[in-house]
Amino acid sequence: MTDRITTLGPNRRSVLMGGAALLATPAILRAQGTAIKFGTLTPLTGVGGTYGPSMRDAAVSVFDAVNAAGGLLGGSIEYVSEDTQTNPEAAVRAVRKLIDVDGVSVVLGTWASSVTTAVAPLCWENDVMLFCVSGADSITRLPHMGYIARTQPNSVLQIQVAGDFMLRQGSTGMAWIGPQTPFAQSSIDILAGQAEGAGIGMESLIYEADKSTYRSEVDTILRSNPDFIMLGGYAADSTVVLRDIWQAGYEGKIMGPAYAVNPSVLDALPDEVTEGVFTWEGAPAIGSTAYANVQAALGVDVVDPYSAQTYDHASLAVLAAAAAGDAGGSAIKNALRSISQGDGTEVSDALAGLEVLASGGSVNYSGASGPCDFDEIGDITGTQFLFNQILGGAPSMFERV
Amino acid sequence: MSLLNAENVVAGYTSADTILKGVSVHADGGEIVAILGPNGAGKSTLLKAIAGQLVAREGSIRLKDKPLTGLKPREVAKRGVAYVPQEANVFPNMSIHENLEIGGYLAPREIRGRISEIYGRFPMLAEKRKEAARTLSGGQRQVLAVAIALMVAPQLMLLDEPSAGLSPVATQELFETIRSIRDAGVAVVLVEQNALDALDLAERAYILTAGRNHIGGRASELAADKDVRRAFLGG
Amino acid sequence: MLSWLFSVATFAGIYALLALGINVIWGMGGMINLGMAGFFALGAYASALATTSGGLPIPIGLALAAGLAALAGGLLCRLTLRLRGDYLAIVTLGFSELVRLVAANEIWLTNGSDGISGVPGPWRSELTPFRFNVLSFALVAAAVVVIWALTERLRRAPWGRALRAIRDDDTAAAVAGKPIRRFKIQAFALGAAILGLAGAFYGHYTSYIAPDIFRPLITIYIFLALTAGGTGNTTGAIVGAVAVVLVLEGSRFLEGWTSVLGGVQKAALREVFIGVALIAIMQLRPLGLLPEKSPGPFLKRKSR
Amino acid sequence: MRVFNLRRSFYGVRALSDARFDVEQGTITALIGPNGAGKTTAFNCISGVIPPESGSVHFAGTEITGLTPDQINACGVVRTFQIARGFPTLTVLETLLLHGDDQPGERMLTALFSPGQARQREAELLDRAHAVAKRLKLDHVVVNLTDALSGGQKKLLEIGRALMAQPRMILLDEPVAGVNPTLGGEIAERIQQLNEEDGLTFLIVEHDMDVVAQICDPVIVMAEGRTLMQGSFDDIASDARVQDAYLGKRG
Amino acid sequence: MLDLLPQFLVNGIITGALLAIPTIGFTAIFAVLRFPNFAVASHATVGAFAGLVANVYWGLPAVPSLAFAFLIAGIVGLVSDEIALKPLRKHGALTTAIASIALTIVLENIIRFFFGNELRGYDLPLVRDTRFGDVRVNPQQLENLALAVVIMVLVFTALKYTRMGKAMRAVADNPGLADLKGIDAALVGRVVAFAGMGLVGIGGMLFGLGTSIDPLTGFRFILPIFAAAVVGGLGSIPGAVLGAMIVGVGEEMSALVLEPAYKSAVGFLAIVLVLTFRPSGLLGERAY
Repeated sequence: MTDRITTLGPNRRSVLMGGAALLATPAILRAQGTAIKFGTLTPLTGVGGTYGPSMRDAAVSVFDAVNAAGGLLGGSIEYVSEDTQTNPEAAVRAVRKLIDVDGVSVVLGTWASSVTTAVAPLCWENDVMLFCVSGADSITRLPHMGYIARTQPNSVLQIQVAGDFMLRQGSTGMAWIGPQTPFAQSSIDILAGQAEGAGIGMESLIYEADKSTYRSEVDTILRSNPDFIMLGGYAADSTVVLRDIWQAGYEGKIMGPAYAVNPSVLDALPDEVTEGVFTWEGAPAIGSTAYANVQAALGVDVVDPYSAQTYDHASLAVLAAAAAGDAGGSAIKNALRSISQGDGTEVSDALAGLEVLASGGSVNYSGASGPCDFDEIGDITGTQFLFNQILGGAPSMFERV
Repeated sequence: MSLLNAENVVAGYTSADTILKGVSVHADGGEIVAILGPNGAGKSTLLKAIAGQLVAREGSIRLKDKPLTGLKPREVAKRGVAYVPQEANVFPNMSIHENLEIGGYLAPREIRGRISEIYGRFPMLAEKRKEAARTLSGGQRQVLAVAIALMVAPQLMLLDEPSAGLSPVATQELFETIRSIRDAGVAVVLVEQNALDALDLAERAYILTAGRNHIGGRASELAADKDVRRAFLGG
Repeated sequence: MLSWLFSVATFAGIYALLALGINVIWGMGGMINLGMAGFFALGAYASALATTSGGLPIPIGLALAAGLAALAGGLLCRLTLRLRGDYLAIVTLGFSELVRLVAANEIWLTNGSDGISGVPGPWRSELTPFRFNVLSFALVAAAVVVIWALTERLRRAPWGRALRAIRDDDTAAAVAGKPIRRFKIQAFALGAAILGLAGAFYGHYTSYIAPDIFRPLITIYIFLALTAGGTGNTTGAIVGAVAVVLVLEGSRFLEGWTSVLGGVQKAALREVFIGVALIAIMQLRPLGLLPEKSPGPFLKRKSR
Repeated sequence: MRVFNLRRSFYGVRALSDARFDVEQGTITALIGPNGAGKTTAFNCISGVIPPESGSVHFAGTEITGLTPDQINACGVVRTFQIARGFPTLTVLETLLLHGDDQPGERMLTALFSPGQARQREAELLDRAHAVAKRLKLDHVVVNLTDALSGGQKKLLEIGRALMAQPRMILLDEPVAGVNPTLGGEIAERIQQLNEEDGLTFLIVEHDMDVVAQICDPVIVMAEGRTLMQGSFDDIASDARVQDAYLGKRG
Repeated sequence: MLDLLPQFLVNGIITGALLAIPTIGFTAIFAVLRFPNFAVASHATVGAFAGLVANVYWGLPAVPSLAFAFLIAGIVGLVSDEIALKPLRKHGALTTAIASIALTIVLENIIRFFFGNELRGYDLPLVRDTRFGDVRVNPQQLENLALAVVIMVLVFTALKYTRMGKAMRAVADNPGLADLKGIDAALVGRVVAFAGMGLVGIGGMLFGLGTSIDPLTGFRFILPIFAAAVVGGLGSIPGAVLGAMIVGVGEEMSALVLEPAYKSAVGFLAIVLVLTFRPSGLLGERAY
């Protein structure tokens, strides 16, 4: 049990004494340091590479800010970044290193559902808290004993909200087109149910990811003359599908998740292709301090949902550790809900929260991606949804639910 | 001094394997020299050594005083030595015309003239100029192989068993061609299995056994020699 | 730290099993099999399904994994018997992609791209993570030793000699009376069985499998491992696998020198390093760290 | 062995057209003819390396046409190659052992689980291999890779391979070509001895007429893919057609 | 579903024509250098990014950008071949092929190092499809098709009529004899590494024109390239075109009988089917 990180409390003296020696020893020997260690595990390469780098940067900005403001629990936060390669096999090896070598107590930012599912057991077995942005419903049903918190609304909820929206817009024939993902089939089932309830048609097609054209797929889906198409993929394939749908002369409405129809997609496609496309996401707190911080850290105007979420992961981890007075994984797990929800002072960034906690108050963190309240299995609750419409190549707010 | 002077050539494919154990051969412009001998005697190896495909470990090979030893095959070719291997001696998927063009690769300016010369000499090739070489019959293919070699106007032509697999008629026609090349002043060195035919064709001949010179001399004399008959028919 | 070392060693062991399997097919039999990930996946799924929805004990899962992979390997080999190396490479690559497509799309069987979680590991719930790592390592290491011993015996046996002869010149081997088809199919099936076994171990160790795991990248790592270790050399396969895992995992510690770079750039640099290291090994030791050696006659050691 | 009407073409060129001949049991039959006459193609068709387009091959009363090389080998017919085809990664000893017959260790399960059987057979074969190597003067190179042998040694190894299999009939493709005369004589003697003592039947393609005259009877002459004639060496040597075909026509 | 057949056929022909260009590059390299160069994936990406630099950063129109893509992918192909692969060729085709996979990892990540993972698009106007009866075609696609055809004609002309083209075919056809006739095989090897990878780079950009690009762009169509080359017969350039058409049309038409999620399986099925009857592909091993 020597390797298990059970106590990671403030131990200032050893930090000070060990400091000089630590500088001289290679990282591999510093494994069981007493510093506060957090790990980011985002997809820096592979299919998820579009999202992972800014997710990491957003999270890191929190740690840097906290360190600059005097650190956490009397020490400073050390963070380690590893790459999932968007591949569960590589991610398992990476998380092993984070847990066993670096001794992190928090892993944040896993994106692909398969990656999250793969690393989750290692986290809960080693008392490491895992924050993820994956959407698959199955994740929070794992026997994780509270060690998973997910800031992404689960896919059932997302699709229901989106389906309701499509019906509200007066759809008379829906269609869903997307690649094979953990939520492809459930998305289709939910939409089909809603369409049946409304007495309208619903067509669906699952295509193969990583193709450079989907013309024939689009032709197939358009045969049923839908007037509202939902995209089920990610950014790379959605670019292709949007272009192909537009070129096919489709005049109806389209909607896609904000992470798929994201700024880089809008950038890559001419404005007329994306004109009028609806997007939806768990409503970010635009205008909040947190949101502004992420905007500043990433140097962008529109923050993508995943980066907003990892920013919140980092803030939640910091605040939970501060509230518990202990940066260990189980302490953070236990303290999470005490700072994310409840009657405390509403704060929107980690620094403000730390101040409140230092003065003996309690906080309710509400971050860049929304209020960040979790139910007992770690799913986010009370999420509001933001519907945007792309106009002139940029999203503009359409509706908030 | 002859055009080709090969003295005491020692060569083999691997260091452990010496096939030529000291062979000397020379040839002059305007003569056909036949290299005969049982299989494995080193006849083809000798041609490869001259053409630069094998490096002679000992001995010297000179063309008009200039050493060929140690040159790469294409450098040997540049000096005017045209080697026609026994097999794979045409480009099967290219047309006859293109085969000839590649034959003249080293003398790009003269390609046009020489090709028309060759078409004049071998009307069969002219007729099939657009067809792929793989469609030719065995005899036609050998003619093409020789024609490819002629594209560089060689001083010395090395032919490795040109008649292998040919019908008697085709062989006779091919030999006619070789004679006409000889008559144009080219030195021809050929390796042959068809011993008496070869002796009939050649002015001089060398008989090799086990990697060494066995007998050499005027072809007509050798043809009458008992020793030669023994070498080939055991009688 | 220690726990990490055991876990890296366990991965190295699984890689070593994969390399041993490929060594039988490619190293000893001369048949390139870029479909490695497909057999790895077949084994992983067979054992995971047998032990989760099938409720069977793990050893039976392992046996099923090896058996199913062997069957698929034998069939694929039978189908591609006449193909030359480079064609075989591309056909087998296509095979593994087909397996992955089926795993992702046939949700009723494989749970689709959700993957199968909660694959049981031996005494996983009773042990601490550290002890589970040690146990897993011990089991995988034992499997590596057993498979090493079996394939090494085969390599030294007349069976391996005939297979090597077929690899070198199958016409001459046929004329020497060796039934080429039987040898090739046996070698392919045996190698595939080892790959399937590795897949089963992988699933039971990490407790989760999904189609994404079986992308061609892992095949690339194993081929590089075998080439680096010494194609055709049983021990070399293990050495190469360990070397590749060392490069893969060791490159994580390059971080320190690259602090000015962003996350993507570090990740990219790390992969560049991996690729360059592997090409360098191949150029410096083209026959591998441990080149293949002839085993000599199949006799008891003392009499040799 | 009875070979009847074998035909085979390559890329439109007919290498064999109606080759027919018989090889009587217990003989050393020579197959001669100029290059390109189809001798090696005939060998290939008989040994199953390439299937004939038509015609048939019978051995000891059984039809072996179209069988795979290993099946033909199992019938007791083995062959050598004209250009020695070594296995680059096998040593001489291993090559010889490889050709030993009836090695149970070539079955995968036997090799794995009852190695004793295989080892016992291996020991027998090893004795035989050493004896063969010694006889062929290869005993000093047994541990060398076959690739490192000289041309003559490779030739000897070809014969050694055939000897290891203990066949009923051996097809030899130019067994003495490229070998020095002394050794050639020894090889010929060895062939004769095997023929007399073990009753082995030989079919030999050879250009060395000394050897043919010395040990072969009858002799089959092929030209242009056909059998020209069959008879004793003296008959053949004095036949005008053969002289034409083999030595070439005069004038 | 059958009403879509003509449309799928047209889609297939266009896909096939695009696929043909990188396949020609791949198969030409195979014909001369005798190994399957798996690094085509990363070279397609290199071409796509080179085209992006020319088009987006420098504002060049499509055709000059394609030329730039050809040039850069060709240079990268030549240099990386000289450094990484050439020294390994003497150790056999498969060793080299495996090293080419490692090379792919290196090149992909060099691109990632400089360009990051973001999706990027070309600065080219999109237009809607034109309808011809039941069939719709995009002018951009027609342009791509025309480009593909022009490039194919250029390649065929170069191989047929230029000195280097003929030398290349000669080396592919009979390397030993080509050497005897004075053709410098090393030079031809360099030219083919350059031109082959250049074509792959053009292919990468042509595919990128319709989509967006990132460091993984090349991987998205590497399997169809291999399938097309094998179906047509490795090393045969007309075979590459034929194979690309079969795979392209096959993939698009597959929607009639197969779940679209199994599209890639078409390439595999085509390979197995063709190789069962012709182990060397449809057009065997003919270089031209």
